[in-house]
Amino acid sequence: MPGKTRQHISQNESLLFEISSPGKQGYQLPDLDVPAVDPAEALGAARAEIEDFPEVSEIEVIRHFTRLSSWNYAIDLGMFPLGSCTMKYNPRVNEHVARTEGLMWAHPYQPASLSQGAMEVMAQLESALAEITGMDAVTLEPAAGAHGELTGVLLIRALLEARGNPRKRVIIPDSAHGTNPATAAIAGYTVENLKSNAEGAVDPAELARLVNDDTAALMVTNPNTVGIFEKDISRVTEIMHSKGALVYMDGANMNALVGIARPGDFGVDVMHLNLHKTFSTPHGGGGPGSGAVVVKKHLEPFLPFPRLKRLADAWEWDYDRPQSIGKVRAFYGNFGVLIRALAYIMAHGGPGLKQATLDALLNANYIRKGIEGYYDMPYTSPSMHECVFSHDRQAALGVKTGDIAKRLIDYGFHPYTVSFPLIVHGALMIEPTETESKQELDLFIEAMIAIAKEVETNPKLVLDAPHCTRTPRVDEVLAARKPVLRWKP
Amino acid sequence: MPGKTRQHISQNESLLFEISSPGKQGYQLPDLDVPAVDPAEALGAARAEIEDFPEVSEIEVIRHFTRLSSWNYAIDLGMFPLGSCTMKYNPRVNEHVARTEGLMWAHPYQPASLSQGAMEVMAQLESALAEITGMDAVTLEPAAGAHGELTGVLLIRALLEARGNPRKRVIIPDSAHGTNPATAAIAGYTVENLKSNAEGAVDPAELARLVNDDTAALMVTNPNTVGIFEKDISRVTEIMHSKGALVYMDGANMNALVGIARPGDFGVDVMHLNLHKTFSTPHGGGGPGSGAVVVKKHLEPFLPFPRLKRLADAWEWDYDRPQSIGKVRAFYGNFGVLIRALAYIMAHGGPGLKQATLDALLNANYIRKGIEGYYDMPYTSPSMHECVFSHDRQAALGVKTGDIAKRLIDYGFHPYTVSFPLIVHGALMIEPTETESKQELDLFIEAMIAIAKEVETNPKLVLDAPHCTRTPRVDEVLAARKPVLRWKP
Amino acid sequence: MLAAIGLNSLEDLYAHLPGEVLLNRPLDLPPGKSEYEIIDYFRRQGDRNAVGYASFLGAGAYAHFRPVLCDVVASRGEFLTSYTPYQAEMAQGTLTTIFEFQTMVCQLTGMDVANASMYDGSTAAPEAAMMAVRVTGRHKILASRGLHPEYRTVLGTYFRYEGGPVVEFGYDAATGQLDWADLESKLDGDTAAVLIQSPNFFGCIEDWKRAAELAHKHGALLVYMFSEAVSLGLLEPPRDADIVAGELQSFAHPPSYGGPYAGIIATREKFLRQLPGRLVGETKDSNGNRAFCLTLSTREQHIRREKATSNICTNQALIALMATVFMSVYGKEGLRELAHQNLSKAHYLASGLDRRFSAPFFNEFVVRTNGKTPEAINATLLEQKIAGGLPLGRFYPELSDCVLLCATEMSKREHMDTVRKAFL
Amino acid sequence: MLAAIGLNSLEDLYAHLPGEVLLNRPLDLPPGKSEYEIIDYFRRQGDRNAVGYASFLGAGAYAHFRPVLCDVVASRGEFLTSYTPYQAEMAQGTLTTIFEFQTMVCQLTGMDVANASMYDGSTAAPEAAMMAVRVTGRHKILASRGLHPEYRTVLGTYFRYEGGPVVEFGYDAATGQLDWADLESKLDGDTAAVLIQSPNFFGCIEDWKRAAELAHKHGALLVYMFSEAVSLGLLEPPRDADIVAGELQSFAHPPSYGGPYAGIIATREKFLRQLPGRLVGETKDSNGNRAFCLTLSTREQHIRREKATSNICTNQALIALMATVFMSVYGKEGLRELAHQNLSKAHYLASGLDRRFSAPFFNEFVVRTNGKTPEAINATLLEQKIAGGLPLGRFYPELSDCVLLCATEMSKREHMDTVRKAFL
Ligand SMILES: Cc1ncc(COP(=O)(O)O)c(C=O)c1O
Ligand SMILES: Cc1ncc(COP(=O)(O)O)c(C=O)c1O
Repeated sequence: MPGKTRQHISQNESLLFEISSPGKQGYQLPDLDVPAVDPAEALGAARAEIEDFPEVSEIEVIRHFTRLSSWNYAIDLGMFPLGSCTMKYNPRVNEHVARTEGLMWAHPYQPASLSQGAMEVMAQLESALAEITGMDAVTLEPAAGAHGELTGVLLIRALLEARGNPRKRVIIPDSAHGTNPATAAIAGYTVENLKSNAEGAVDPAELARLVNDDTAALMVTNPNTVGIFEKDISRVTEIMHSKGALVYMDGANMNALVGIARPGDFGVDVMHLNLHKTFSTPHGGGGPGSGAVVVKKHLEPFLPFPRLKRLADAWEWDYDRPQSIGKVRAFYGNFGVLIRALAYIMAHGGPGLKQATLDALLNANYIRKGIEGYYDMPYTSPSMHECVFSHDRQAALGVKTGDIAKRLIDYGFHPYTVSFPLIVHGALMIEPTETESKQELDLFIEAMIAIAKEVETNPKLVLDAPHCTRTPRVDEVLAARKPVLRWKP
Repeated sequence: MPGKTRQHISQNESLLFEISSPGKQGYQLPDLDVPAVDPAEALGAARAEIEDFPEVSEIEVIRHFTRLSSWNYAIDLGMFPLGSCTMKYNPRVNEHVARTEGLMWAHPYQPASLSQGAMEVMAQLESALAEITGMDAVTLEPAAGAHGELTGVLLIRALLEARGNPRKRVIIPDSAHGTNPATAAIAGYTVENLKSNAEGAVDPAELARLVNDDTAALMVTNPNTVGIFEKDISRVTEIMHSKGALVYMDGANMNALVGIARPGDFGVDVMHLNLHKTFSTPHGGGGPGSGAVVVKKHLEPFLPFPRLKRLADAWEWDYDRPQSIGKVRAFYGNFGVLIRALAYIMAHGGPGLKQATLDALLNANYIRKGIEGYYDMPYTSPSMHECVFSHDRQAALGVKTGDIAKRLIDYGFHPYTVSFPLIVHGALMIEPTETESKQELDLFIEAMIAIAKEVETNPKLVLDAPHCTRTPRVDEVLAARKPVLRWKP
Repeated sequence: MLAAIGLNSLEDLYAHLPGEVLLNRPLDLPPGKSEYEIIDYFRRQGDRNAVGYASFLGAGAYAHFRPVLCDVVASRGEFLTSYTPYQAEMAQGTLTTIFEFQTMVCQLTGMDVANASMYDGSTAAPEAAMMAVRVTGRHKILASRGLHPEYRTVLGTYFRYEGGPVVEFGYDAATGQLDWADLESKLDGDTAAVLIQSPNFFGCIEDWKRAAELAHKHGALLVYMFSEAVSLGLLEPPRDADIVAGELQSFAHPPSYGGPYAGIIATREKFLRQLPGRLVGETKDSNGNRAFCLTLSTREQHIRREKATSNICTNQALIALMATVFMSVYGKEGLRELAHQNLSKAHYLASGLDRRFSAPFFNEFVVRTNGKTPEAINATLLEQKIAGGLPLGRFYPELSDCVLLCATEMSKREHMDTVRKAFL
Repeated sequence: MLAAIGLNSLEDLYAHLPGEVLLNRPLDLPPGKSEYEIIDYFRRQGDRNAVGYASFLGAGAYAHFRPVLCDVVASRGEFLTSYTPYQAEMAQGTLTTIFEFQTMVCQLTGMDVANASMYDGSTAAPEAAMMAVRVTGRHKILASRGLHPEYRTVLGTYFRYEGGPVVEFGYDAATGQLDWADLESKLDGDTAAVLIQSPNFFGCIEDWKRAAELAHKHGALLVYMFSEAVSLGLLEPPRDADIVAGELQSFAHPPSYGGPYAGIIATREKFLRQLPGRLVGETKDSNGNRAFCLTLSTREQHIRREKATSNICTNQALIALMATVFMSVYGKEGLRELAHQNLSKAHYLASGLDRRFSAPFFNEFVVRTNGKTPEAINATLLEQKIAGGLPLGRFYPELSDCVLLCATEMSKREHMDTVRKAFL
């Protein structure tokens, strides 16, 4: 029986397996309207039972998950300034329309004649994303950003192969997200590290030095992971193209550009979008997302199949794509996520999308201004949608970015992104997004300043944080030292 | 700006009016597809604005109410043993079906030909309630229990009037719920108090002494408010009937009888049911409910109109009810609540409903057994669905039922019903309902015993409770002394 | 568990009941059904109702768009499955929202205090009238024939034994507003209250300033009622009224075949002690922080019993919460724009039609059917999946050639054109 | 705010961007729409799809009943709008549910460890294969033709540059199960893994014990895949497999036109370090109470970069949560009964039809159309609002006269009778 180790019940929710006891049920099935078949007979062997599987009542299920949910922080509770993650408000109307009966119950193999609505939704989204990025063609198949990266690099490889030589290397700035190199490796490329310059940006000279006939592509993030727009981006793409190499852009930071600049206009050949960032689909504790990939015309023939094809009066799926890299995922992509992204685009419209971008820039720069007197800034070029600080000043007093992050929890905020990008030693990466109000931003700035002072006056307070959560500092080292990855009786 | 008076943001949510600032918007309307009309012109005078009305963004709305919700306790978080309130699990499928498009958007005045589904639902519920109570006819019009009481007493009055004399007095046991006397008064009757006997029950002899030709009815609750079945109920109803008076039964405690005994079988003429208790429709922080009234044949002609009438192949509303008391509410009742109640009845079915009753009795008696050694029991007859204790033993040490209730909060439970019924001095009225697991009951018993001991060893701990809530003891006296009932700038 | 309480079988739990009261057969109800079957059943019943029809029915139940957030908030278990907030320490969520509700109702109506809700608009009428009786010590109630007919019926039911008559006064055959002469002629020294509705049942805006003057001249209270809450987004708040009572269904709740809805009662500070229903007040917790709790319950049945201001206990809290979210989403600007769209759509719908009354109207109005019968017109509309207006003959025999039409922000122009054609 | 940062206009915020990159025109997208219009739009698109059709399509996407609680839980903002639980102190809710998910996946599959989810079943195939390559140091992958055709295509896409070939082995023309001779002939010293699916694409149950023996004999790993998770309610857990990978869509997620779904990978303790994706582990907080956190992230891209076990970052957490609730609601008994209903319905549907394969099947099977074409049969069914089975010619030319039919607990007897008639 789950004892009250701590007084309040919300202070010690047991695991389902501990609540479970034989015979309890939370379900009821309709009476079987056909003859019951004997499993052993029909299947040869049938399992006796699912050992240790939970047995709980319906009210226990709802209580268990409701109580557990109360241990979470979320956008619905407050600001979530994770740099590079674009944690913006997730409009609830998107959840509503994603549950439209005719869409949610559509089977991927049902006849095209009964799928026109679903295809229309995807077609609308494809053209909107093409317009927003200034690219020519779109695939909605990838399930997330990293998946989109893989798709993009495979597209590049396919094109180069078609040109006669897939080449060997992909250049990636040392500021890039880990998925970039991990992806290049899966696509069979060796990764060449590009050192960022004093502004944390790509150095055209350095790049020119690296590129040669073995270089397949550059994977660049713009704005980059220190929140700075690559001012030499046009030069950069020229350099690559002049060597017959291509430019992949990691679009995770697209929230800084929508409506003001388009990668297609500054030489990018292919990029992915994180619909679960820029286009507000909820992260859901880690997913699902969608990593739509947009490309220039020359890469279109290689896109994953099937492709939407417009007939005289209907949509159909075109599988006849001889040059395609194949499929990166079964069916057509995370359709439910695509619905939400289109709903977001429809709600904002052209002007609204640009306004959102401007507000995102405004909020990031407002925070930068508010706290730059208290934290070191490794790169001082103008910030776009996020601003990155380092803990150097605090580390000198023994307090690291991770500690400041934990203390921020006490002030009611989710921490910023900790120690990414790697080029910043002890990074504090802050992205407020456009959906935060000035009131919330001011509270955040207040908190950051208060903590900076605490670091000077009472570092222990910060080092031992958080103090206000039901769960104090969690021992991650212990977890990794002897992994317990499942409950056992 | 809402300051962080307490560190964690969840510790000090501001009022909407304090978050508000000019120009913020959470809505968007479609473009007007017709010519805009000038309000002042069309209406004569139009208001300038709604003074001080909030202006907030969508994300602020969701955060405000999500944060506020985290200050609530609810069935979904744990046991809610409020005696007389039957706080059982509210199945979520009921919420789902109540939002069925064709039902939720049905307009009360749409043609009968387009309302057959809604009428069918009501007809099904009426017949199920008649079968469960053993009565002949049902009205679903009353919006809650008290409303049902009024309907019932008006029915009695109408019948007596039709018989030539409405009579003057309604007899109500001193153990009755406050709505009983309040209702009788609205119906123009004077209330005569019936003293309960040593078992907290109706004393037939005492009753016989009171009844006379001026007596219109007895309002009896069975099981009564101390959770005891009125064993002389048949005798009691005989006494009333022999004097030409009627018997109204308060059905708030019907959760103790469904499937095992029917008021219609022991002489009750009319009663109400709290569908938001016995039939699991959610209380929603205080409502909505439904107070369906069931009657014997002789009261049927007086029921509120309209009545469902079965034609050859369809339902219709019958307004031609010359003897009807009229209407107690516009339209036909709290339809959305009726859907939920029918869904509950369908899910359980006949056998399931009886099982629920048995489990409710079992749980109540299990608790009684578990704590009767620690708290005084004013009435020792067998308990039905709830058990009532008094604080006498604890009061002797200066701790009252209200204090014990507050301390219970620290143990993660909502308190029992405090100081009702009035015949028990310092009552602790405990109704667990059938949907609580043994584990939850054991935790509750544990807590009650622990508190009983605290009262002896450390009364102050109990007197100052709760200690674990974000809001400690709230000053209700101050609130009443100078009422502040609205926010002002 | 049985063993723990010393019983052998579940049946022993009620063995002490007298044999003659026991039901010695199973309930005659079918066995339990699964979620799947239950959803299926109600889906089928819903499909037997009007699905996919455009509707021009109002008359006390309005089809307004429901911002998604209203259901999102009201579906949270912490609100949905909690009880009346008697235990303030674990109910600050509900208490705070009710306090906000009371405040917004006051802001909308121009009153000083509002309660936490009544059953609906129709029961708010007798509650307001009984309140006026308590305040004035008088007994007669004057109710306008422009007040919703069903509200008047409910008023009559409640008042049959209140000792005072409910007298109706008429409407002006030309304007559709109340008949001043008739009202004045019926006002007397025993009149406790004058009940008017604005927009009234015909959609006509009433002159509450003049009605207040008249009522007050005779020492009676003016009760201002409304069934279409959206109108408050544009109409002058009835500041001179003594009690404002009405229906909030328009704020986030669908027509739902007539309920559950939510009634409100608001009044002036000085009548506070006579207000029925629950009230939430601001106070402090033992740390000195702001907190809220139920208050002034000495007015209520559980304390005052037969002397209570009302017998109401359970109210419509969750519907009131939805309305609170609705008001928050729309806010100051939005509610006004919403009202303006209703106004504009209704006037578009009315253009060219033969309006029966001349008074200004909000989103409902009465039209003559000229030759055709209301039923015939509605029949033709039904064929085009449109539920037409309400034929008035049922409530007003003298208006049997008239239909009450309603347009809201959800009314689409093409449907309105179809309706207009049907009348020409 | 602009003033605070010393700017005059919002445009100044990006004034530092090089002119040539700027978009000097508005985006060519329509203006913003209201909630009402957006709901209306998707409603119309949905209505252009199949609505109210009974469906007998399976083939990797299954229509199972979704207990209401799954959406209730997944709709709670605390889960829906939270990020990957990197900050354990404020994410114990998500972390605990993932730990429960990992546990239940192990219980279902008979494996020791499971990760927090993959994109879907199709991408789980290459992830499992790449894992096998890392474990064995070998390069060749053998994939059964009974593995979902789209899974095989995805496998091929991922492996094109992995240095090793993906070789397919056939199925037994009579039984529909894998062709043992063909498999054996292709197994060799460079074979990293053998991928089979059970029930396979034809619905046939494979003999994983024998497949495991065979693979192990050659030092290869056996990867057991599934696309219909409900089958695990009745089938023997594939204990002898080295990796179990599959698709959990059947657990609470609707077909949703192909996604989002949720893939899983489970394996034996000893291969833990090669497992891709996120893992939640148990640990303690500084008070010594049990707590959970993400762990072993040294396998992952954000630490290991190009040497990571996978490039996956965002996964399918919310879908996994729905599946967790689904598994909790059904529980030990329910999942078995659910599987049993699927089994029984499918066998009822199959009775009398000309099954193409003889092997035992779960809730899918292949039938010959004898004379008629699959398309013709489906056309007649469509007229009766039934979406028939999947014509197999598209994926298996040799089976162009065959249809893959699927029945679940949602299949109604009368519809099944209609389908059967269409084949006779
Ligand atoms: C810069 C950057 N690139 C790529 C990714 C990977 O995207 P996803 O997590 O959707 O796979 C992320 C997300 O964390 C990111 O921040
Ligand atoms: C015994 C009893 N009678 C009547 C009522 C009144 O019912 P309602 O609150 O639905 O008006 C209640 C509910 O509190 C009750 O417990």
